[in-house]
Amino acid sequence: MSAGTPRPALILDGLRKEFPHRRSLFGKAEAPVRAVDDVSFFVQPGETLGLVGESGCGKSTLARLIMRMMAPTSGSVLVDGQRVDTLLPSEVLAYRRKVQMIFQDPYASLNPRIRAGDLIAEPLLIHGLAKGAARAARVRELADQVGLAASSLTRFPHEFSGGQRQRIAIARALAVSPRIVVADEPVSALDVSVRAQVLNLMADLQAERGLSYLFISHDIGTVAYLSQRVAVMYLGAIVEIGPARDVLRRPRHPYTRLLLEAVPVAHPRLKSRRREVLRGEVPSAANIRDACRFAPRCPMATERCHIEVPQPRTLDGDRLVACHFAEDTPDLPKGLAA
Amino acid sequence: MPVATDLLDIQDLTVTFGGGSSRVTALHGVSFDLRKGETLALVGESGSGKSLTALSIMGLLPPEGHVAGGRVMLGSEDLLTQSRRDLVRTRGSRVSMVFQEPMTSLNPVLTVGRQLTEGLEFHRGATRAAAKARALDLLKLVGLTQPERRMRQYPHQLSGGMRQRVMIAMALACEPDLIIADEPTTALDVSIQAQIIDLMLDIKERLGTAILLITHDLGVVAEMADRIAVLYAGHVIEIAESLTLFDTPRHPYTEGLLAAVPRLDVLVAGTTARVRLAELPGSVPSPADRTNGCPFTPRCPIATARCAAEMPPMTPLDAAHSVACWERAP
Amino acid sequence: MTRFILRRLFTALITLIISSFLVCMLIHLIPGDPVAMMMAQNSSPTPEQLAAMRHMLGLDLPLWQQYFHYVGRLLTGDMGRSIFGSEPVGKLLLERLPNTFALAFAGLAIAIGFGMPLGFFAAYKKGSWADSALMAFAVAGVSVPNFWLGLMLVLLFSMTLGWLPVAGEDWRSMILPAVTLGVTYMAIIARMTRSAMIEVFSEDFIRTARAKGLPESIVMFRHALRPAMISVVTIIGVVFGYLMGGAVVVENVFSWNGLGRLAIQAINYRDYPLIQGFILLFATIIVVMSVLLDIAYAWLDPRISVQ
Amino acid sequence: MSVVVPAAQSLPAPLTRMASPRRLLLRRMLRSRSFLIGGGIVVFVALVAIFAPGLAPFDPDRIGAGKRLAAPGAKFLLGTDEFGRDILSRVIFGARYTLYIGLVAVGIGLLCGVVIGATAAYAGGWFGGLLMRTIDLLYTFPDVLIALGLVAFLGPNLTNAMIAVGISAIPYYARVTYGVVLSERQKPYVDAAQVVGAGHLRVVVRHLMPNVLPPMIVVASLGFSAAVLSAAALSFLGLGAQPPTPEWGLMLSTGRNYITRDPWLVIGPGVAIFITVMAFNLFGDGVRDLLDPRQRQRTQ
Repeated sequence: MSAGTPRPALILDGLRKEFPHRRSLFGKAEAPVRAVDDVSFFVQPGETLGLVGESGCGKSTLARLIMRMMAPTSGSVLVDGQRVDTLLPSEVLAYRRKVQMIFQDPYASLNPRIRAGDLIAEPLLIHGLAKGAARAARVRELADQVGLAASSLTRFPHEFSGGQRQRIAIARALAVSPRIVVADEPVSALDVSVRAQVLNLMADLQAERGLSYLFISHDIGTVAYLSQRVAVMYLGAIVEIGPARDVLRRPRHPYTRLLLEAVPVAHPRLKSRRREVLRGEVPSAANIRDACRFAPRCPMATERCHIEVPQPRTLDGDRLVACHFAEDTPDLPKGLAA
Repeated sequence: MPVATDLLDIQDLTVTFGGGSSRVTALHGVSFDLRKGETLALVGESGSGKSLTALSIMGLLPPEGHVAGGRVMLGSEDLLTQSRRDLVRTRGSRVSMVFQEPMTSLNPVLTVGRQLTEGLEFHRGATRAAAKARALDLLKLVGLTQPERRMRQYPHQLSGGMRQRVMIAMALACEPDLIIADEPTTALDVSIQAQIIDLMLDIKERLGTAILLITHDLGVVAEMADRIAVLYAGHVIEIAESLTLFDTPRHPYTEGLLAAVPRLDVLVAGTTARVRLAELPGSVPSPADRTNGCPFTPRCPIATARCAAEMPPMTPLDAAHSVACWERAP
Repeated sequence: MTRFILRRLFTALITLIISSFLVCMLIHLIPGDPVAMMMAQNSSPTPEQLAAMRHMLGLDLPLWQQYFHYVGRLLTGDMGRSIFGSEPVGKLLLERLPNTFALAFAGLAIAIGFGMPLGFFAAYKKGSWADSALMAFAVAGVSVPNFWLGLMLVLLFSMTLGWLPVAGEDWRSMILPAVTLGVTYMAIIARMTRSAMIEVFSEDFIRTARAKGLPESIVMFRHALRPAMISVVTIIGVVFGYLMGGAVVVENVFSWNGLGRLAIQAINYRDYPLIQGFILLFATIIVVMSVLLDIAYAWLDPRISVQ
Repeated sequence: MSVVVPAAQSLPAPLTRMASPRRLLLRRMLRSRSFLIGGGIVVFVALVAIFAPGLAPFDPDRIGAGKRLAAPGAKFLLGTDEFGRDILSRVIFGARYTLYIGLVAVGIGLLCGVVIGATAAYAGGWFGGLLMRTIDLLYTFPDVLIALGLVAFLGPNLTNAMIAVGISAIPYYARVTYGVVLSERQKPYVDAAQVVGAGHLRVVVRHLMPNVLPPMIVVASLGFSAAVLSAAALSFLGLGAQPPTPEWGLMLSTGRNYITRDPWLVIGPGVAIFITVMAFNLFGDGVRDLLDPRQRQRTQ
């Protein structure tokens, strides 16, 4: 922690993941699916980076790559300046103590046949962090921090409500005192009235522990609430990244803008009947040509967009946008930009 | 009081599940009305009974469910006491339904055309050719390109958004007075969701069809609804015009729910670093949790002893706004 | 669709190659010297005779070449000679094949012809006493040993009532064996059909059809029947295979002059080439049948046939 | 899909209310007719097998305990066979053979099948794929045929019949195990365990096993009935147990020669096989219903 800008907690450098198309004996060989295509960004210590995208944009694959659940085709993930994909088996456990994950569906991500207390204790056991009575005490402490009653620890996951289950999952992730937490849609499976509890809890824990979050969601509202910076992903690539409020106020990539217009805002006074609608649907990631991947749906697309891949460019100081015509992207309609 | 323009008037609808000791009341005397050409949103979380209300209107409750009381008046007929034959005639022709999952709600082994025309042939006695012509019009109406080709395709050949358009076309086939849309956009991506919302708004404007919108998503409600009924644990707890409900919610649950949703516009406009979301404590009760009082009591910031003992009735605050709360409408 | 069929034919070919390999290797399961075992009937074979036999079977070759030797013979239509009676194995098998086919298809017809309607009926009357009775009957059907059922049927219909002959070659003598063979699979198909129908009835698209206001008969026959059929057809392939296996047993109960009876005779006489031929023939029939059923399946399901 | 519908949007879940899961399970057990009847008979057959020497009125192998082919009566409840042996005693001792055959065959099949299926599912990739393709292929061949082929070459006796029946069922066990393990393995809780640092051994033993075992009880029970049937069929064909073993299939095989005169020779052992097999089928169905109440609702 020297003076000046701190070293990022997490760096993604040109990360790429291709899934080979299954080649059958009588089928033609098809191009591999580029699920994650040359993704680079960083997350500062204590910062939340929100990652937004629609289904199939590759955001969950990205999480799996960071968590070493699959190997990248090329590029790398760096934590503390150390490449994650080349870690020796003996170093993986140490890595797991630095980076943890919260999963989308607390109904499926907790083993139904293991008691809540044992689930929270498991990381302590695996990493040899506490033994015997100390472990039990630590489990109670963690439970307390996430707002679970110590008396409930002997129960099985299905005896908890969705929100409580996600608290168990958070306690489990925090057991090893990680510095980085990847949260993949942590509230989208929860009831609306319970989401705020979990989001606030995550914010509080971040403030207490100086955690870095990579917060992945399809819901821009949720992302905006928790994030200092936002990255927008489309078909495997980051199209725009920058400070949350700036990106949401004045999106520079046409996809970001149209996505923001598409989000229904929870107040009838702001309903915008005459908005510009994002046309068509997300095409398959197998058909990406060397061009702007958003061009087929983009209202601003010109010939250039169909033949040349837009490289990310710095705009407004701290914004990166992958669009040839980022400067020309119109502002959001009045009501929305607020 | 049912007014002349009332299309649907639901009174005291009560639905139970199971029998014997495991009998559970899922809807506790739900009442609301819906006027011609109006969009009413039924808003609620899991277990609130919003989908059950829809299925009860359609007579499509699962076998374990029983309507234990109440009336569902469509015009002058009570759908609950209709004969089986009349019910079948009402469904799909006067009231139709759009479901949540366009992936599984279309028959995988029948062509789109067949699924579109069969209702017309049955309800309107249309010939194959006439039904086909009408189906083509419907596909154009819901904004599908190449309608002739779509007619011959099977659902698996269409994308999610296209399937939901087909579902809407099917619902419109017999020009119903009312469409019940059960989470019509929940399974869709944001951009497709916006397209479907626009389509439904457009249809409502052009055809004057009333919509009963069922959803948990306040954003979708804000975009589409004229009036809103909030359900909690099988009770309607507040009804108001859309703007009124969002601006001056009266029930503590409605208040809490609205405050708990991160609002993009507020977040972007905000000047402070981070607005803390208001929290509703606790979790949604299960229908098996029985109480004689208000089911929101354990989570309610203003609950009193009376709330735990007795369920407050729906009380009008003004002509268009009613709430069920001892503290707010004594 | 063409691609699907081609792919299916390709896997069928692989299946046949693997099964012929396994059949060829079976000979090495024989404890001791297989050739000596085979010639044990011949009171004291000379070393020359043994060597000639070994050469004929290709057993003097290295292990990996034995298979090619075997397939080479198969491709010229030579399945070897029966050790007993020294007739060509192929001829012996083909003589009996029609009888076994007649029995198996009669059994399959009974199994499908009764099993599917009963399954539909039980699903339609789900929860009624008729459903419970049918399902109890189905459990009994899958539990009853067919060789015992055959004996009981003979006892009842031939000996006590005298309605049907015990053995013979005409169609009346086929009734008892076919019923014996069919009952188990009828029960299996009835159970599968019932659960397939109930499964389909819980699908969202059935709710959609009802919400359209279609009468229950259209919902049932247009919307539910075909998807349910698809899942039943998938198991008929497996059922047919097991039914062929059951035929071996039933033929021996009723002295039905088919392949199964021949096989047991061959086993008792240690007529190994004949046993090998029998297994290979059965494998081929089952593979061909399953290809046909898969094509029927694909034809029923537009998710496969329409791209 | 990353868009997740908030859980249970459609219907309330009054039936999944779980105040005390154990009590609930017990209550469901007591309510499941298949489970009670099937389990009851299984226990009964097991007791008969264990206490056979005490229960049987005669030595099952004693030739000339009574007259040859005596009709059922007060002394010989099920009559005597062609050697004057007491059929009831032979049926009682037959239970031992049946359970023994079933256990050995299921043991062989289950052990190999589980190892193959679990390996294929857990390893995945081309290796797992190839393994399962092979198993799928063998599965299309009826178990009786495989068993028959094996016995034919190994030589007909009880041991070989048990081994053959066990081997012939491997594809079945492997397929089911593969399906169960694969579906469990793909559940997010396995990812979650790996993320907190659990190694392969821990994932398999601590996380997968407890979820895979219950469905395997169903499989073993249904497999047991199939094994009993196949082994009895082999003995009936003269390829399994050899005289004078009091094995039910073999008793039927010899008894059928006297069916015209003395049908009780084939009634006792036949009913015994039938009841035993049915008991295991009912028990397996019952356990499946208990494990999957949703399935039960649907199929009831």
